[in-house]
Amino acid sequence: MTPVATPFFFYLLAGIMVIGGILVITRKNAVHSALALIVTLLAQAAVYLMLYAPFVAGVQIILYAGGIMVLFLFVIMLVSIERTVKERQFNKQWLVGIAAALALGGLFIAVYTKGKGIFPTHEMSGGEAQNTQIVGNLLYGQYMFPFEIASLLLLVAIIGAVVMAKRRL
Amino acid sequence: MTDQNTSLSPLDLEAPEKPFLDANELVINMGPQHPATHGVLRVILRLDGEKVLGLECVIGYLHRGVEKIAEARTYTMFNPYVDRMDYVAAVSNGLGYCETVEKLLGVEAPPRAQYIRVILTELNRVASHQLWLGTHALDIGAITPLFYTFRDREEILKIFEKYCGARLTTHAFRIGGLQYEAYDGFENDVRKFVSFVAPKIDEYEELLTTNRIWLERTKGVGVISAKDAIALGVTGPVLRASGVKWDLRKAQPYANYKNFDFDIPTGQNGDTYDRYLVRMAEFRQSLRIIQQAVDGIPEGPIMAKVPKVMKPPVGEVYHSIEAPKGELGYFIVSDGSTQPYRIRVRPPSFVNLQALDVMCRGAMVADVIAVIGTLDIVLGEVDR
Amino acid sequence: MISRFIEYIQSYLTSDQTPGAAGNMFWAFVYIILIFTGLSVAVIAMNWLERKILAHMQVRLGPMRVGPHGLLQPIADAIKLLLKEDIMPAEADGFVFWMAPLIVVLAAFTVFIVVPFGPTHAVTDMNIGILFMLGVSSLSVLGIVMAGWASNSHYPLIGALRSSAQMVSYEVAMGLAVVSVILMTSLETGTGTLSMIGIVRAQQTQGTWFIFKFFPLGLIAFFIFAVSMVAETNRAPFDLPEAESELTAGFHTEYSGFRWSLFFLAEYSAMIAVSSIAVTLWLGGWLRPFPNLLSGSTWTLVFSLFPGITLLLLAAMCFYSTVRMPKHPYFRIQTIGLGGFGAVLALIGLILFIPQVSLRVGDIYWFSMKVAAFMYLYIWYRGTFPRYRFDQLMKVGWKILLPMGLGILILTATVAMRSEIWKAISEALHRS
Amino acid sequence: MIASFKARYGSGIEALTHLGQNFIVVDQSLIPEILQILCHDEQFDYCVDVTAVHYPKREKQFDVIWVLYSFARNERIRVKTLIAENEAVATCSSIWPTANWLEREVFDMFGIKFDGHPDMKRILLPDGWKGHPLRKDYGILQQDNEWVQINLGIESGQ
Repeated sequence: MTPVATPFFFYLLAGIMVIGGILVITRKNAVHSALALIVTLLAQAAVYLMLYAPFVAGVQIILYAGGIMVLFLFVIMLVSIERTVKERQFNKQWLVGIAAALALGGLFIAVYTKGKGIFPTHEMSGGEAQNTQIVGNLLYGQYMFPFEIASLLLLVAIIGAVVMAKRRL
Repeated sequence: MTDQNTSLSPLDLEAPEKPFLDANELVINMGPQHPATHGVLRVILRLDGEKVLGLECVIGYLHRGVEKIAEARTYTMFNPYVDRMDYVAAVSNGLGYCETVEKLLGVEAPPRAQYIRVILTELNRVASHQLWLGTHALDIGAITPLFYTFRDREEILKIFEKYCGARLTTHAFRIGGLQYEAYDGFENDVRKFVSFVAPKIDEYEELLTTNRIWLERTKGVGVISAKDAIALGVTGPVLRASGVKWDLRKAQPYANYKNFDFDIPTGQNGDTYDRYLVRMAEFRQSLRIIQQAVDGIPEGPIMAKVPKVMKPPVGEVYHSIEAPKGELGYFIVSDGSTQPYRIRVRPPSFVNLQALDVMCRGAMVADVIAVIGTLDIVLGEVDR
Repeated sequence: MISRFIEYIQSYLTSDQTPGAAGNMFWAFVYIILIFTGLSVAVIAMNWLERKILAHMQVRLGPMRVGPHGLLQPIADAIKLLLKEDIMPAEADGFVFWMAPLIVVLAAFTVFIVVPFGPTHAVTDMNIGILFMLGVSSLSVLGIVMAGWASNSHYPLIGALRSSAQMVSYEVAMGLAVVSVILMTSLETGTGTLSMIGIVRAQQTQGTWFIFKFFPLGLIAFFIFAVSMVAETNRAPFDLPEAESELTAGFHTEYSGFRWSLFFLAEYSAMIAVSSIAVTLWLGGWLRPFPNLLSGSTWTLVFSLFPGITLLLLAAMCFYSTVRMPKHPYFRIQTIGLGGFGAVLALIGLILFIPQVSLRVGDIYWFSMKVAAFMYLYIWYRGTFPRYRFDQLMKVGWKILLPMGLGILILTATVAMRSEIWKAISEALHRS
Repeated sequence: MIASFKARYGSGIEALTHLGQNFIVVDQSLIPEILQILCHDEQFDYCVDVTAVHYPKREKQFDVIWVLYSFARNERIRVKTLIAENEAVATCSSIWPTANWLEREVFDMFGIKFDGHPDMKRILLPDGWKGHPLRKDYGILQQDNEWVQINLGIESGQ
C-alpha cells in the first residue's frame, strides 16, 4: 500500500511524542506522568510503523505500553498520591538539566550533520512484508552474541528480584 | 474510607507484621454493606497488598435489644421474639426458649409434641445448612449451588408454612408443647421430603466435594485447632470439624434426642473443607433423625398442663441446645412474676465470630470471605 | 465522477484480498461498520444467552418478562444504562476516570481489524496480525488500571492491582502458546507468518487444524491458550478483579450507567476477540470441518447447507415455543412477537440456501460457530467453577502454564526440525 | 471439688443447686483464683457465657455470672459473684479468650468494668453512646437522643 501524507503523520506523531515527553517530566502526579509516557511510547510505535518496521512496532506496544508501563503504574498506584503531590519536588537543578539537554541535542545535531552518510535514505530491501523475518535473521544470526548477553542480563535481574522478594515470603 | 471512630485496636498477633518494602498499609473497610458479609457485619482489614495483617470486627448494626425487650414482656409474649434472632433457624431458637421456660416451670412437653419438635427442628437444621452451603459457595465464587439449595430449602419452608402458617419466623412451639396439631399428611410430607432431598445432597456434593478449585480454596484455609476452638468457645460444626466429638444432642440430650440413633460427624484438620464435610454429613444425620422421628411419632396430647398465666417460681436456669450454628443457650432469671426478670441469650454466632481473627491471620482477602462464610454467622443473632 | 466512484467500489468485488490489502478505503470502512455493528449485536445476544443458559443450568428461567422469553431484555437493559445518571465520585481523578472506559473499549474493538472471518472477510491483513492482536488487547489492562486508580477508592484499587498482575502474567503463557503455533506455520513452506489469514492458510495447506498437529503438542498448546484466555478476559473462574463477593465489583465499582456499560461491552468483545484468536490459531479459522477428508462438490454442497439449516432450526424452536405460549390475552403480543422473530429467522435461513449467498457467507458461519462454542464454554465455566484465590491464580500462571508453554515450544521446535536434526547428527557421526 | 473449695476458702464460697443445676456463689475477691482453678485443675476448659443481672435495690447491685462447661466431665457449673456499682471484676479473658467479647458485652449492657481486659470498649452499641441499657433503671423506650441526633441526623429513633 502506498503511503499517504507521510510528512503530516510524521510531524503529528513527533509532536505528540514531544508533548508527551514534556508532560512526563512536568506533571506532579506520578500516574499522569506514566500515562503521558505511554502516549509517547504509542506514538513511537506508530513512527516505527511508518518506517516499515511493523514487528518492532508490535513489540513496542506489547512490551512497553502493555507490559512495562502497566508494572510501572502498578507500583505508582500503591504510593499515596496525596502525599507525593504535596511533597515539594526535590529536583530543583534546572540549570544542570537544561545544560545536559542542550549538550545531548548538540551531540545529535553534530552526528546528524557530520555523519549523514550512515543513515539509510532509501527503503529497506524486503520492506514491510519481510520485516519479521529480517529481524529474526539479524537477531539469531549477526547479533546472536549481544542478544544472548542481553538475555543473560535479564536472567541476573530476575534472580536478583527473586532473592530480594524471597527474603520475606 | 474509614471514619473517625475507626481506631484499630492493637491486635495480639504473635509477630507484628510489617508491610513489604515499606509499601503503604492498606486499611479496608469491608461492610457493613458488602455482598459477602452476610448482612451488616463490618470487618476492618489491614492489608499488605492481598495479605491480611490484622482484622477487627465491628458489630452491633442490627442490635435491637432483644434481652431488654424480654424484660417488658410476659414469657408467652416473648416467644415470637426469639425467632428474630437467628432468622434462618427460627425453630431451633423457639425450641431452646420453650425448653428453658419449661425447665423453670417444671413441666415437660408430652411425647407427641417432643417428636414433632424434633422433626421440625431437624428440618430447620437442614434448611439452615442449605442456606449456609449456598451462600458459602457463592462467596467462594460457585454461583450454581445457591440455586440448588434454595430450590430444596423451599420444600422445607412449604412444610413449615403448612404446619404453622409462617415460613421463616415460624413461632412453631409454645411453652409446654405445641399450639397446632400436625396437619393431615404432615408425616407423609416429611417422608416425601426426606426421600426427595437425600439425592439432592449428593448433587451438591457432586458440584463441590471433589471440585479442584473448591479444594484449593477451602483446604488449609481458616485452620483452627481443637485447643484454640475450645479456648475461643467455638461450638457447633466449627468445633466438630476441629476434631472434638461434641454435640449437645448427645452430650446432654434435650427434647427426646436420646431416643434417636445418629452419629456425630467430625473432621480432623479444622479447616474450611472439613467444616464443609462435617455440615454435609450433618445433612444426612439430620435426615436419619427425621426418618426415625416420623416413623416413631406417637399419638397423644400435644400440650402439657401449663397455667394460663405463667408465673415461674423464683430462680434462675441455664439451658442450651445444639442449634445449627452451635450451642444456643438461654439463661433466665425469674422473680416470680409474669415477666422474666432477665433473659440472657448465649448466641453461637456471636461467640464463633470471635474466632475470625485467629482463623484469618496471615491469610489473603479471599480467605477472609471464605472464613466468614464457613463460620455460618447470622447477624441477627450476633447483634440480637 | 460518480461512475469512477462506482467503479472504485466495484473494483473490490472481484478482488480476492481483504479491503485493507487491496487498498480500498470504502470497503474497509464498510467492513469496519459491519464488524462494529455485528459485534454489538453479538454482545447483546451474548448477554441474553448468558443469562438464559446460566439460568437453565441453575434450575431457573432467567429473563422472561421483556419480550417473549426475555428476548428484548438486553435492549431494555441498554436503555436503562443509557438513561441512568452518570456518577463520578467527587474525589476521583476526572480525566483518567473519563479516559479509562474509552481505552478499554477502543482496545477491545480495534483488535477486530485483523480478525479473519473469511479469506477476504477482514478489514485488513497485517503481517504482524497476531502480534497486533495480542499487543492491542494488552492495552486494555491500562484502561482497567486507570479505572481502578482514578476511582480513588480501595476496592477498585485492589481490583486493578489484581487484574494488572493477572493479565500481565497470563500474557506470558499465552504468548508462548501462540509462538508454538507460529513455528508450525513455517513447516511446509519454510517461512512462517504472523498474519492471521496466513495462519489459517497454513492450516489449509498442511491439511490439519493446528490443534491436531504433532498430537498432542498442538492440543496442549491450545489448552494453555484456552486457560490463559479465560484469565486474560477476567472471567470465572479467574474473575478475581471483579470478584463480587470480595471486592464488590472490582475495578468498576465506582462506575455506573453508560461508562459501566462500556466496560461491559469491552469485556464481552474481548471474550469474542480472544476466542477468535483461539479459533484462528488452532481450530482452522473459517475452514469448514474436514475440508480435505470430505472434499468434492457433494460435500461442499452439504456443508454449504449448514448455515441455512442452523437458522431454520432456530426458527423451528421459536415456532415450537410460540405454540407452547400460554393462551391468554396478556401474552398475545409476546406470542406474536416470538412468531415474528421465528419468521424472520426462517426467512434469513431460506436466503442462506441461495448458492451465491451461502458461498460468501459459509466462511463467516463456520468462524462464528467456532467462536460461539467458546462463548458457551465461558458460560459453562461460570456456572460450575468456584473462584481461584489470587496466589493460586498466580501459581497456575507461573508455575504450571509457563513451564508447560516453554516445554511445548521447545518440543514443537524439536519435532518440527527433527529431519534436520537427524541429518546433522548422522552427518556428524559419518564424519567422525 | 466443692468440698475442697470449701476447705480452702471457707465462707467465701457457697455451693448451691437449683433445678438440678449446680452453681457456686463466690466472693468477689476470690474470683480470679477460683476461675483459674476451675479452668486448669478442674477441667472446665470451655467458658460458655459471661453475663450479669442487675438488682437495683440490693446494696451490691450486680450479679456477674460465668457459665462454664467441662468436656472431660460433661458437666456444667455456674459461678456467680455479687458486685456493687463502679466496682470492677478481674477479667478472665486471659483464661478463656472467648471471654473477651462476652465481657465487652457485659460492659456495654451493664457498665461493669473488667480489670485487665485488653480492649474494654462497647461492642454492640456505638462508641459514644450514653447509658447501659440492660440496667433496670434504663427504660425500655429510652435511648441516647443526643447520639441519635448528632450521628443519624434524625429527631429520635423511636
